[in-house]
Parts: sequence; structure tokens; C-alpha cells
Amino acid sequence: MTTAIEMNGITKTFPSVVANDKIDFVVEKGEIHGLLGENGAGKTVLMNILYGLDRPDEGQIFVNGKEVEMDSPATAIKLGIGMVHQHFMLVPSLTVAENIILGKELTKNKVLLDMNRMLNDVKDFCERYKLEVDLKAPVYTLPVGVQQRVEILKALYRGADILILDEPTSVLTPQEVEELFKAVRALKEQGKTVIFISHKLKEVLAICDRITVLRRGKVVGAVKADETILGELAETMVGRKVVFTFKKKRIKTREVVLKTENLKAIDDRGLPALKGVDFEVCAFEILGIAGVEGNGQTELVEVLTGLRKATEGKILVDNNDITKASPGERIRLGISHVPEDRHKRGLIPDFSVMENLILGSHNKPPFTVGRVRLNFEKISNYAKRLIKDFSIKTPNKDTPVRHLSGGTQQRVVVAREFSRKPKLIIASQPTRGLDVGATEYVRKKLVEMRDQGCAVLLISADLDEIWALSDRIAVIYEGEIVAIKDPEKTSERELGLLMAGGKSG
Amino acid sequence: MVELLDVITVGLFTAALRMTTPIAFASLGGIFSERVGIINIGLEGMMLISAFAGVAATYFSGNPWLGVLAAVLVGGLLGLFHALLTVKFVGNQIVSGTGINIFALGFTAYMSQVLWGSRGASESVQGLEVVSIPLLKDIPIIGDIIGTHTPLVYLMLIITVLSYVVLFKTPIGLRIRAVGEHPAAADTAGIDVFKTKYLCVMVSGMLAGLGGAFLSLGHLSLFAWGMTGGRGFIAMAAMIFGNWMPFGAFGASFLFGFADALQMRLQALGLLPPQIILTIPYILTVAVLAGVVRKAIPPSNYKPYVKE
Amino acid sequence: YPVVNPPPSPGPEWVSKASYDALKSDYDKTKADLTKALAEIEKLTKPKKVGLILATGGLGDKSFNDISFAGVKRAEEELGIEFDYVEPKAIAEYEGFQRDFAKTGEYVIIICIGFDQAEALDKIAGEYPDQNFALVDMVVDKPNVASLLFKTNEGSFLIGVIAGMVTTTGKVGFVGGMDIPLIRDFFVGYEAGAKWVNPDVTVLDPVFVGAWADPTKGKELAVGLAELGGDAIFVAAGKSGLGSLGAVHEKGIIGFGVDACQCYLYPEIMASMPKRVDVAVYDMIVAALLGTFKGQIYNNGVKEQWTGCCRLPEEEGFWEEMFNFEHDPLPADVINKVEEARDKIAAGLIIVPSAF
Amino acid sequence: MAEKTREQYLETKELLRRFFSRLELELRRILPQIIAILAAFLAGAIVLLLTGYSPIEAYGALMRGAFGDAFGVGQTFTQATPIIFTALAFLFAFKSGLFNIGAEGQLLVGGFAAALVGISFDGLPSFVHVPMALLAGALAGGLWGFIPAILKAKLGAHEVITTMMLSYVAFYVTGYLVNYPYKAPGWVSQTPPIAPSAELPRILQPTQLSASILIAVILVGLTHYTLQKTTFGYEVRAIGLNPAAAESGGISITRGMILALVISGAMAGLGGAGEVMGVHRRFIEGFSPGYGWDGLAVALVGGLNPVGVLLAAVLFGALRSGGMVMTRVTGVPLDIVSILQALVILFVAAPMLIRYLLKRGGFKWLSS
Ligand SMILES: Nc1ncnc2c1ncn2[C@@H]1O[C@H](COP(=O)(O)OP(=O)(O)OP(=O)(O)O)[C@@H](O)[C@H]1O
Ligand SMILES: Nc1ncnc2c1ncn2[C@@H]1O[C@H](COP(=O)(O)OP(=O)(O)OP(=O)(O)O)[C@@H](O)[C@H]1O
Ligand SMILES: [Mg+2]
Ligand SMILES: [Mg+2]
Repeated sequence: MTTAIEMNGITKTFPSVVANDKIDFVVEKGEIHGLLGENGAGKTVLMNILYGLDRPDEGQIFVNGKEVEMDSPATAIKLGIGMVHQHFMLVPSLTVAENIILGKELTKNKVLLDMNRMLNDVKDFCERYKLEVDLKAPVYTLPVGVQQRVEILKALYRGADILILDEPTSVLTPQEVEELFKAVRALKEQGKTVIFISHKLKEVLAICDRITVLRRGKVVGAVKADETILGELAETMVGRKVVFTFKKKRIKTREVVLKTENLKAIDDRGLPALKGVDFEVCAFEILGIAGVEGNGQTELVEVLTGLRKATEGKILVDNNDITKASPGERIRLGISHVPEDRHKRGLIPDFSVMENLILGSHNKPPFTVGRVRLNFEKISNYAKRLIKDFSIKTPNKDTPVRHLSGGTQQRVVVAREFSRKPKLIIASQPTRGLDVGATEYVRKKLVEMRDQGCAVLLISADLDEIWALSDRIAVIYEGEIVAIKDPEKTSERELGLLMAGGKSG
Repeated sequence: MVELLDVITVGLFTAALRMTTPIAFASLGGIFSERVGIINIGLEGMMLISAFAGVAATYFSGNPWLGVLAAVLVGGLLGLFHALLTVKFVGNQIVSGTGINIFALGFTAYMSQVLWGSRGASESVQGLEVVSIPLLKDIPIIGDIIGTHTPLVYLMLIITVLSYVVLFKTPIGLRIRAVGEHPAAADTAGIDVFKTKYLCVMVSGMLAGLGGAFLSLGHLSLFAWGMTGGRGFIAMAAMIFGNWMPFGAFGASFLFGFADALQMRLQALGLLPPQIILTIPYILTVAVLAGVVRKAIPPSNYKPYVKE
Repeated sequence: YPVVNPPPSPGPEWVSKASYDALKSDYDKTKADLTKALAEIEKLTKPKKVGLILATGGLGDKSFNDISFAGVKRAEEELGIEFDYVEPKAIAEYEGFQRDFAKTGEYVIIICIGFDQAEALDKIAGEYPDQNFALVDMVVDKPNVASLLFKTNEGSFLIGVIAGMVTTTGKVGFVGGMDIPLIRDFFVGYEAGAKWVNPDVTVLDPVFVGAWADPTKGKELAVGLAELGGDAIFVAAGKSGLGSLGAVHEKGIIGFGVDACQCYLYPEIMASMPKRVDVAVYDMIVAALLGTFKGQIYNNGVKEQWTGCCRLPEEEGFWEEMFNFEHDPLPADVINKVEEARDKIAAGLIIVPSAF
Repeated sequence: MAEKTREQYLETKELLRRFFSRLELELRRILPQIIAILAAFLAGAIVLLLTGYSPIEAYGALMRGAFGDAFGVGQTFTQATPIIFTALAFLFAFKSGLFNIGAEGQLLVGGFAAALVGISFDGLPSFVHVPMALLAGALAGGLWGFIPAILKAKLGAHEVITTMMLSYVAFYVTGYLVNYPYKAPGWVSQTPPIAPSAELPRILQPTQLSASILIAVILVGLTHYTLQKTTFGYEVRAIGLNPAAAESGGISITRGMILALVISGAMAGLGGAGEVMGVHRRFIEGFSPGYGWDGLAVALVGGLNPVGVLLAAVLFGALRSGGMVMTRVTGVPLDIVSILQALVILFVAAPMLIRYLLKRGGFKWLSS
């Protein structure tokens, strides 16, 4: 049997780092091959090289046994390679169908797009691979899970026999992950080869036939999935032992910090997103909000932080009505916010670490003199302290955060928000896209804050995370809190059902 | 005396269409460039140099159509230059465009001096003749308004429709939109992002060139220094106002062209001081824009696409 | 040491101190005379220089700036002067240019074209009281500045007379560059002339381009006037006016130009009201060369031939030669009326209204 | 004791090290700009050669004219003054993410307001009248910035359109005012002269250089200080770089943008006031040959940095004032100055182009 992919001695150096260091990587035909590694291990770079997006400094690439010059994605596509990128490569304003056929359009009269024929073609495809999507919907209106399906369809439509999935599960709900796995297995059955990239060990073990582990740009292990065990793999990947669970120390109080009453809001398209949300979060408590993405979580967080207007209802913090308060006033009242998208909402990439660390408290003492001038001495000491306390890996306080890795960037956000002595923390997807080490750190910090008396509202699409951290779990579905559960009295299955709109048993 | 109603005539609308034409050409040009993520603030300069080139070529060849061709080519060349600077050398798009504008003013004056011994205006050349479209011109009113024009007016109308078709009904249009909105996505779909950008910015320059040719050969038959009179900038406004859509841009250009034509006729009524009447098109544009409560969201992110 | 040289003994070659002094002073005097004479010769034979500072529109307007230029050019040809000229782009540049010229002291006269140079010249003329200046279109009250004003209303009156007579629709129009007094003055005279010859004529309200270099709008304004029924249009709008005159040509109606004879542009342009800046400038150069230059206001019009009409017999040939073309003949009654008006204005029998 | 000196020594050493590394950094940062300017002159020389002029003579005259004597220097700074204001105006709005291309109009209304205050009061002491007129200019410019700002904040009207349209409106409205209600008797569309008590002193007679340049320089410092050292500047930059994150950080985007655009307009207005009070001493129709657009170019050539703006404006001013002398002495058309300006801008636009050319030319070591 020939190999589908063989990469020999691939080296890729960036000015700052050796991203790939003499990597040998072999994928057999028809297998699901896992590529495992921490953040920045070099997985994406390796796959970009395979897909012709990056050129290696050294090394050869063989596809189906033949050496190839991989100079552009067009070449890769011709050779039957498809890639679903970590950050989706979809054009938001185009429809699903348009995205799928982009670059491989059908025409009538040789000039005009033949939309009907293409719709039919794509529909056939969807049926064949059991991937359901509304072909005419613009992509920006779709939840990420569906967008991912579109990505896969896109690759298949281009005739991909070898499919690269770069961290496909990091944005999915458990149900969606299950569906994805089904689809991936179906692909395998159809004879396709799949390269599956992930941080999540369980998943890799669950679906892959063989696994290659990268660490700091080098291959540190290649194993058969059924011959390995979880902890071992984790250690190979991280290079040390990893703690998976947190010991929860529970302090029961009834001191309500945040309370919402019949909260309603509309989304960007003007449709109702929150339809009367009621809940409370107490001090010394983490309330986890579980739910499939797109059920109003984003809007809920925005309403709570003042970034979106509530159309109805009330938000009370310490029994003060803050429904009309501006984001700035809320920050002053002691509300901290870890946004779901750190690039978009959390950080100003061109600002230095120091400048980012004072965002939100930049306008009050001790960082200002007379409310006008910034007090750089205080600020720089503060920044240095936080960099140390939160082990932010940065050359210095003046480095733009743009230059930092995703995990480090998240540490900046967390450091800023947690050091403000908040009474309420609203953490939205706080560990999305982070590696094991960084995830562990952020979770530990959240629990620490809780233990110091903070009320924490945790919104996460990762059920494991909700499960591991929450004192109580609220499930959100279509803009409503459909249940609030005690984690000790419920099951993952029950939650999954609630998240999918089912009734709890 | 002249009454207010005397002003609302067929002539007003034909004039409006003429005043619309150069702006519409340039704003269509703006669309093509911005749709692939390149701001083209140099439309004004491209128009001016093209207007000059058109007259110069006609002056030497005696054939205004060769002049139009020259204008289009020169516009395309400037577009290529803008693309080279901003795509290949990742230059700042606004700086580059501003450079082109200032260059245009200096260059046309300098060259007018060389060619006609005057930096102010060229000699008169043979302009494009007005043509009537047989059937069209017989339709009452409509025919009077759009039936008889210089060919470039028809070309503008055709190109407006064509731009829509190209952008929204053809594969290349799909690719253009994808490249502008999400170049990385287009790249991974096997589309040559850079080629698309070059092409579109060149087309942008060519359309601006047609706008310039209309001014100097279609409407007038001479070149005068600074004759674009800010129409390139107005065209950018029309493009934004029209939401980067061909018909929208045409509509916005027409709004402005109409207001301008109206303003000119209102002056003859002596109702208000001329300076105040002259502000009408500008105030009207702002007012309409303020009335249309909508955020203008550009179709692309304008960040240079840098491949490793 | 120190060495003392012996005093020279008087010998035959020695002359007395007195006669030496006499000879020496003779020699010095002759030498001085000679230098003076040489300088005089130098001064007389070396071409005189004239400085010209044009208005911001620049050359090529085929009108105001060009005609000023022609006056200096004529002086170069006929009087053998040399000249330097500059084309400023902003009002703020005038002062610099004026001082630049004046500072050198090389120019017998510096001619400043355009009313907007006045502000700067007021100052510079004070700084360089020995330098002669001429300023076109504006008054600077300094003994070394000749302020050249043109009664454009009088010339425009003559154009109005023609317009009033040749219109068939009974409506005549006016396109101006900007709504400023200088341009209004054209209109006022034009209106008066038209009404004088034809009391029933409708003079449409004047329209303005709002810019000096937008021929596109200039054209549309003229088209608009034509559509309102105007069939004789007087255009005073710089480069924008080129567009208006083009419209006149296309519409086949009658047009009138300004500042220079613009009739060569299109056959439809029946007459123009030249502002004879060339004559005025030439007069001043002559005066400066002869040393008769006087700083004062020269406000001249039809009588002095500083304004007029290019169709007047005494001017027609000059313009036809200059632009190398021939006017279409005018009906005799029109010419007669124009001449009558000119004579009456010159004689003070008609007082033409003014915008000032 | 020795301990202490040693400490001091180390401290000084550290300070020096920092200073030099900073210096090197800054030099490296502006090196492409400097090379770009040299390249532009080189390209301009080619144009001159091709059209039959001697670049050495032309540039010689240009340099002499711009910097040769006190007079030239005065002219250079006179020309640079209004551009500094409009460039700062563009820059300030730009930092908040807004594209204010209406500095021209803001300058005009500012100039007119200053003239109005200048002619309306008599007998005031200078130290009252001058600040009053300046303030009027700034307020009027600020108002002209406020309109697009509020339209943007409340209705989402794109500021590129509104600022530009309002520029035209300003042009015609001041044109009206100066031709009808406030026209001075006489031939010219201008206001009567302002009272001497409202005049900004000329500081380098006989040139027109006025105290306005001092205001401009102070404004450069103030802009830098505001942007880098104050809370408000921090907020403005945050809004400009990432409005969504700024909003999350409790910064009011609406307030920030409105203030930024108002300040931007006020700066341009102040520039207009400076021209009226220092140079023309009255409002003359059409006194600005497009200072607004020059400001945009200068802001960009200056790397969107206040000090860079100052340098770029002086360069542009020098080109203009030197250009006058060059035209007179060598007969080279003044338009070569526009061409040079354009070339500077185009080369500055693409530092990568410069790098590419250097590499091609074998100057690898400079291109790092
Ligand atoms: N364009 C680039 N320029 C410079 N360095 C880069 C670039 N792209 C990647 N790198 C570096 O290469 C290394 C590997 O990055 P890569 O994106 O492959 O990591 P990864 O394993 O995919 O991580 P993640 O799990 O976050 O996706 C990183 O340390 C990063 O610093
Ligand atoms: N153009 C670039 N220049 C320098 N470094 C880069 C560049 N692009 C990416 N990197 C580096 O690559 C690393 C990984 O980049 P990437 O954007 O994949 O972050 P990440 O860690 O995966 O974060 P996220 O989880 O948010 O995706 C970071 O260290 C980043 O600094
Ligand atoms: Mg990756
Ligand atoms: Mg990543």
C-alpha cells in the first residue's frame, strides 16, 4: 500500500522561531491520522506547507508516492488535498453555496454563473456525505458548527481525497463533535484519508487510527491510537505531568451579587435573542452557562456588560439597578469581563502589554493624575507586577500584544480582569483555542477568584469545562434559561439533551 | 420672468445625466478597487491624467476614439501603478492615492506647458459626436432624456449594468468579492489573490480614465488644468453612499448630478445668492445620507494580504 | 637694526608734489568720467528688464493672463526689453514673488496681474520705494505703484448692445466664474447695454460656475440658459468659460467672450469684450523706460481704448492678426449702434452703471 | 560612598544605553522616509534632465531659496504653517479611526470666524483680542467638525462623505459672506482688515512669518502629549485601533469620536485663524490653495506622528518657497514642485519599494 502523504525532513524557520524542525510525517491511505501538539508546536505550519500556503525551507513532500512541488493551494487542490483551517476560510457575506463552489464555478454560456446547476450539484454532495446545510444562507448567519460543515463540503467539492482538519472540535458542542465524528468516519468509509489536528487527547484517541505528536517543532512520538493511554500521551505532548481536575471547595452563601429579571434583547439582525432571562449568581460561586453556541450567550454577555441594550428587564448588581449603566460604569462597579473573542473585544493588538493591562482602569487613580494625565510610573510598576504574577511570557511590558501567542494573550486579558478586584467576573469562552497548559492555568485562576469571594458567571461551549468548574449549571436554549442544575444531581447526558432543546427527565 | 416650473424640464434631466456620467464612471471604478480591498483615493488624479491623455492623443491623431483609448490605457496604467505600490510593496493605500492626485496636478500642468505652451488649457480638439439611439429616442420624455447623448453616456449606463452582472453573476465577480472580503479564504480556494487585485485596480483606473475622457472628449473637447474639479472625490462619496453596489453608486452619482444640474438652473431664477445655491448638491447629499440611517460597511477589510 | 633706508635724492625724473597731485586728480577725474560713461553706455545698451507676476489661474486661459503676457511680449519685441515672469499658485505666494523681484533691483518695472496681489503689493511697494510697480485691477495707494483699472462695465455695455440687437428670443444671459464684484461689473454693464438698445429684452439672472477651472460646469450653465430661452450669452468665467463657449457653439446660439478676443474659438462667438491689459501694461513699460512713470490710479475705459469691443473697426484687425482668423461680418446696423454707444460713452453722454 | 557612586555610574550608563538604543531605533524607523525623500529628488532630477534643465542648478536654486537666507527660511516656515495645522487635524481624527478629509472647510470657517472677531471689536487690548479671535477660529472649525461627528455618531453617516461635502459648503458659504454681508468696500471679495489689536505679530520681518508658527509648534507638542500621555489620548488611540475592545474597556466610542473630530476641526480652524490674523490680516476669498489636502499628504508623509508632521510640513514648505526662487532663476516650471511632492509621497507610501530598490542596487545592508 502506498502512503497518501509523506513529508520528509521538513524545516520551516520564521525570524523568531523554528516552527518545524526536520519533521518526518507519514499518513497511510484511508486512515484517520491524529496530529497532536500544544499551542505553537508547529501543527498548523506543517499543514500549511502541505497545502501549499507556506513554502518549507527544506524537505520533500510526496503525495500518493510521487514527489511534488507544493507551490500553491491550487496545486494542492489538484492533487486531491483539502484543508479545513483552524480559523475558518469562509467569506462571511457569501452564501453557503457560493462559498462551496468558489474557485470551481460552473457557468452557462461560458460567462454567467450557473447557480441552479451548482445548487443541485452541491445538494447531491450534502446528501452523499450526510452533511445538512441551508445552501442559500449567507455564511455569517450560521453557527460555527454549521460553518465547519461548509468547510468540509468545500474541501470535498474540490475533490479532496485527503482531508486536513485543523482543530475542528475546539469550537463545537459535544453533540456537534459527535456529528462531526460520524461524518469523519463516513468519509473514512468512502475511502478518504483524514488528518485530524487537536489539543484534545480524548478526541484524538476516540477517532484516530494513528497519532503523531509534535512538541516545539519536532516530532516527539508517533503511536497507534489503540496502543496508548491518555496520561501517557498528554505527557508526551506537554513534556510533563498534567492535572485534569480541580478540587472544588464549596462555600455556600446566599449573598446575591448578580441578578437578572426578565432580561430581553435582540441580536444584530433584529431578531429576539434573549427572551426573558432570570438567574442569580452569588458570591463564592461559579455559575456555568451551558448551551450550544448561538442560543443567546453572546447577547447575554453583551447585555450584562453594557455593550448591548436590553429591550426589557432588569440587571441588578448588589441590588443596584445597572440596566442603563454604560460599560465604563459597570467596570467601576466591579464587573470584570473576559470576552469570548480576545482578538476582537479583549485586546488592542497594537497596544503594548502594559497599555492593554490598564484598559478599563486607565481613567482613574492610581493610574491617572488629576484624571487627565496618565501616571506612567504607577502603570509600569503595575504592569511589571502583573507580568510576574500571571507569568505572562513577553519580552517586556512594551511589546505589542500582537506579537504574543494566543495563550499569552489570554493571560494578559485574565491578568487585567482578575487584578481589578472584581466582585463579579463574566468569563466567556475563557479557554477557547488554548492549549492544555494555558487552559489549566486559566481554570485554576477562575477557581481561585471564586474562592476569594468573587461571583463568577462562566459561559462556555465546552461542556467539560462547565462540568469541571461550575457550582451550579444553567442551560441556555433559544434565548431562555431552560434549567438550572446542581452538577452533582445531573448527568452529562441530561445536560446535552437540555442543550439540544429536549426536556429534562 | 423665469418661473420655478420652467426649470423642471427634460433638459434638466439630460443635463443631470451628463453631470452624472463622470462621477458614475469613477465611482464604478472605486467599487472595483474597493471590492478587492484597495482604497483608491487617487481616482481624481487618474481622471485628470486620463482627461489630459485623451486630449493629447486626439490632438496628435485627430481621432477622438483613439483619445478615449489612450485615456483608458493611461488610467489602467495608473491603476497598475497603484496596485504595484499597494499590493506588491504593501504601501499605504491612502498615501499612494494622494501621491497620484498630487502627481496628476503637477504632471498635467507640466506636460500642457510642453505640448501647448500653456499650463492652463489645451487647444481645442475634435470631441466625440453626440449620437441618437434610433428607437430609444422616440419614446416620449424618456427618449428625450436618454435618447441623444455622447456615446460615453451610453457606455456609462452599459458599464453600470455590466459591473453589476460581472460582480454578482459571474465567477470572476464571485472571486473578486471573496478576495476583497477574505483574501485568505480566496487563496485557499485556489484563487490567485494578487492577480485578482491587480486586475481590479487596473479596471478601476480604466473606469476613472473613461470618466476623464468623458470630461475632456465627451462633454468638452479640450483639456483644462484641474478640470476634474473634485469629481473623483465626489465619486468616492457616491461609492460609499451607494454601498459599494453598482446601481447604488449610479443612483448616488445621479443624485449628485441632478442636484448640480438643478442648482445651475435655479441660479438663473435669482431666488437666492448664487453661492448659497451652489451649496445645494453638497447639503442635499449630506441630508440624504443622514436620512438614510444605515452604517456604511465596506465590503473588504483593506488590510494588505501578505503571504509568507 | 632697525634699518633705515636713506631718503631718495631728488633727480631729473622727479616732479614736484604739487604737479603730481594735479596730474593725479586729472587722471582720477578722467577715469571716473570714463567709468561713468561706460556705465551709461552699458545701461543704455543693456536690455532693460521687466518683471511679470501673473494671477493664480496661470497662462493658457487664452484670456486674462495670456493677454497680459502678450503686452509684455510686445514690449520685448518692440522695445527690446527682457522679462522674467512667474505663475504663482496661491495668494500667499504673491508677496514672496514680489519681494523676490524687487529685491534684485534689476527691473525697471514689476507688473502684478490680478486684484488679489494688492494686499501684498501694498507692503512690498512700501519696502522698496524706488522700485516701480504696476498693478492690474486694483488700487494700491503708493507713489511708486500705478494702479490700472478697467471700466469693464463700459466695454460690456457694448456687448450688451450687440446682444440686445441680435437676440431673436428676446432673452439674453450671462455666465460668470464666481460671484464677485469684478465679475458683477461685467454683468451690470451688459444688462444696461442690452436694455439701452432694446428695452423689451429680458436679461436672465446671472449664473456662476463657482470656480475658475471647471469648464464642464461652465458648459452646463450655458446649456441651462439656452434651455431657458437665452440665445445670446456673455461669458466671463476664466477657464470655466471655455466650456460655456463650447456650449454656445453646440447649441448654435450666440456667445460673447471676455478679456481677449475669443471669437476665433467658434464662429458662434460674435464678439468679445477685451480688457486691454496689454495696452495698459505696454503703456506702463514705455513710461517706465522713458522715466515718465507716475504712481497713480489709471481708471480707463472705452475712451482710452482700455476696454471696448473686438468688433470695433479700430480693434478688429489687431485681434484677427493676433489669433490668425477672420471674424464673420456683422450687420451694419449693429456695428453702427455699437459705435454710437462707444461715442456716447466716450463723450460722457451715457453713464454706464457699475457694480462698485 | 563608593557604593553610591557606583550605583550612580550604573544608572547613568543604563540611561545612556537606553538613550542610544532609542536613538538607533528612531533612526532605523525614519531611515526609509529619508531614503524615500532622496529617491524622490533623484527621480525628480531625471524628469528635469529629460525636459532639458540642469538638476544641479534647479536644486541649488531651490535650496538657496528655501534655506539660503533668513528670508528664505521665513518663507519656508510661512508656507509650512497652515499645513502643520491641517496635518495635525487629519492626524488627530485618524488616530481615533476617523478619516477627516474636510480640513479645508474647517480651515475656511475658522479663518472667517477669526476675521469676524477681528473686525467686530475695536480698542480691545491685544492680549484679549488675539486669544478671542483664535478661539473663535478654533470654535468655528470645531463646529464644522462637530456636524459630521454627530451625524456619524447618531446616524452612522460616513465621515468621508460628510466632511468633504461640508468643505464645499464652507467654501461657498464663506464666499457668500465675504461677497455680501461682510464685504469690504472695493473690488475684492474680502472682509475689511481686522483691527491691529487682533493681528498676530510677524516674527521675522520682512517675511510673512507670523506667530502662528509658534502656535503650530506648540500644537505639535500638545498633540503628541495628548495622544501619548493623557487618558483621553489613550482612549482615542484605543478607539482608533480596536473600537470593540475599547468599548469593552468602558470607553465611550461615541464621545471619543465626537471629541476627536471636534478637536480635529478646531485645529484646522486655528490654522485658518492663524493665516487670517498673521498673514492676510483679513479674510480673502480663496486664500487657501488647498491646505487641507496638503495637510493630508503631510500627515501621511510624516508617518502619522506629530513630530514627523512638523518635519514633513517644513519639507513641503521648503519645496514651495524654494520653488518660487527656482522658477524665477532657472525658468523651471513651478509644477516640478508638485511632481517632487508627489514623488516624495509615493516613495514614502511604499517603504518596501525602497527596500526592494536598495536590494536591487546592492545596498543590502541598508535595507534590513
Ligand atoms: N507567519 C508566521 N510568522 C512567524 N512565526 C510564525 C508564523 N506562523 C507561525 N509561526 C510560529 O510557528 C510556530 C508554530 O505555529 P503553529 O501555528 O504551527 O502552531 P500550532 O501547533 O498550530 O499551534 P495552535 O495549537 O495554536 O494552532 C509558532 O510558535 C509561531 O510562533
Ligand atoms: N505574522 C506573524 N508574525 C509573527 N508571529 C506570528 C505571526 N502570525 C502568527 N504569529 C505567531 O504565531 C503564534 C501562533 O499564532 P496563532 O495566531 O495561531 O495564535 P494561537 O496561539 O493559535 O492563538 P489563537 O488560539 O488565538 O488562535 C503566536 O505566537 C504568534 O505570535
Ligand atoms: Mg494551529
Ligand atoms: Mg491557534
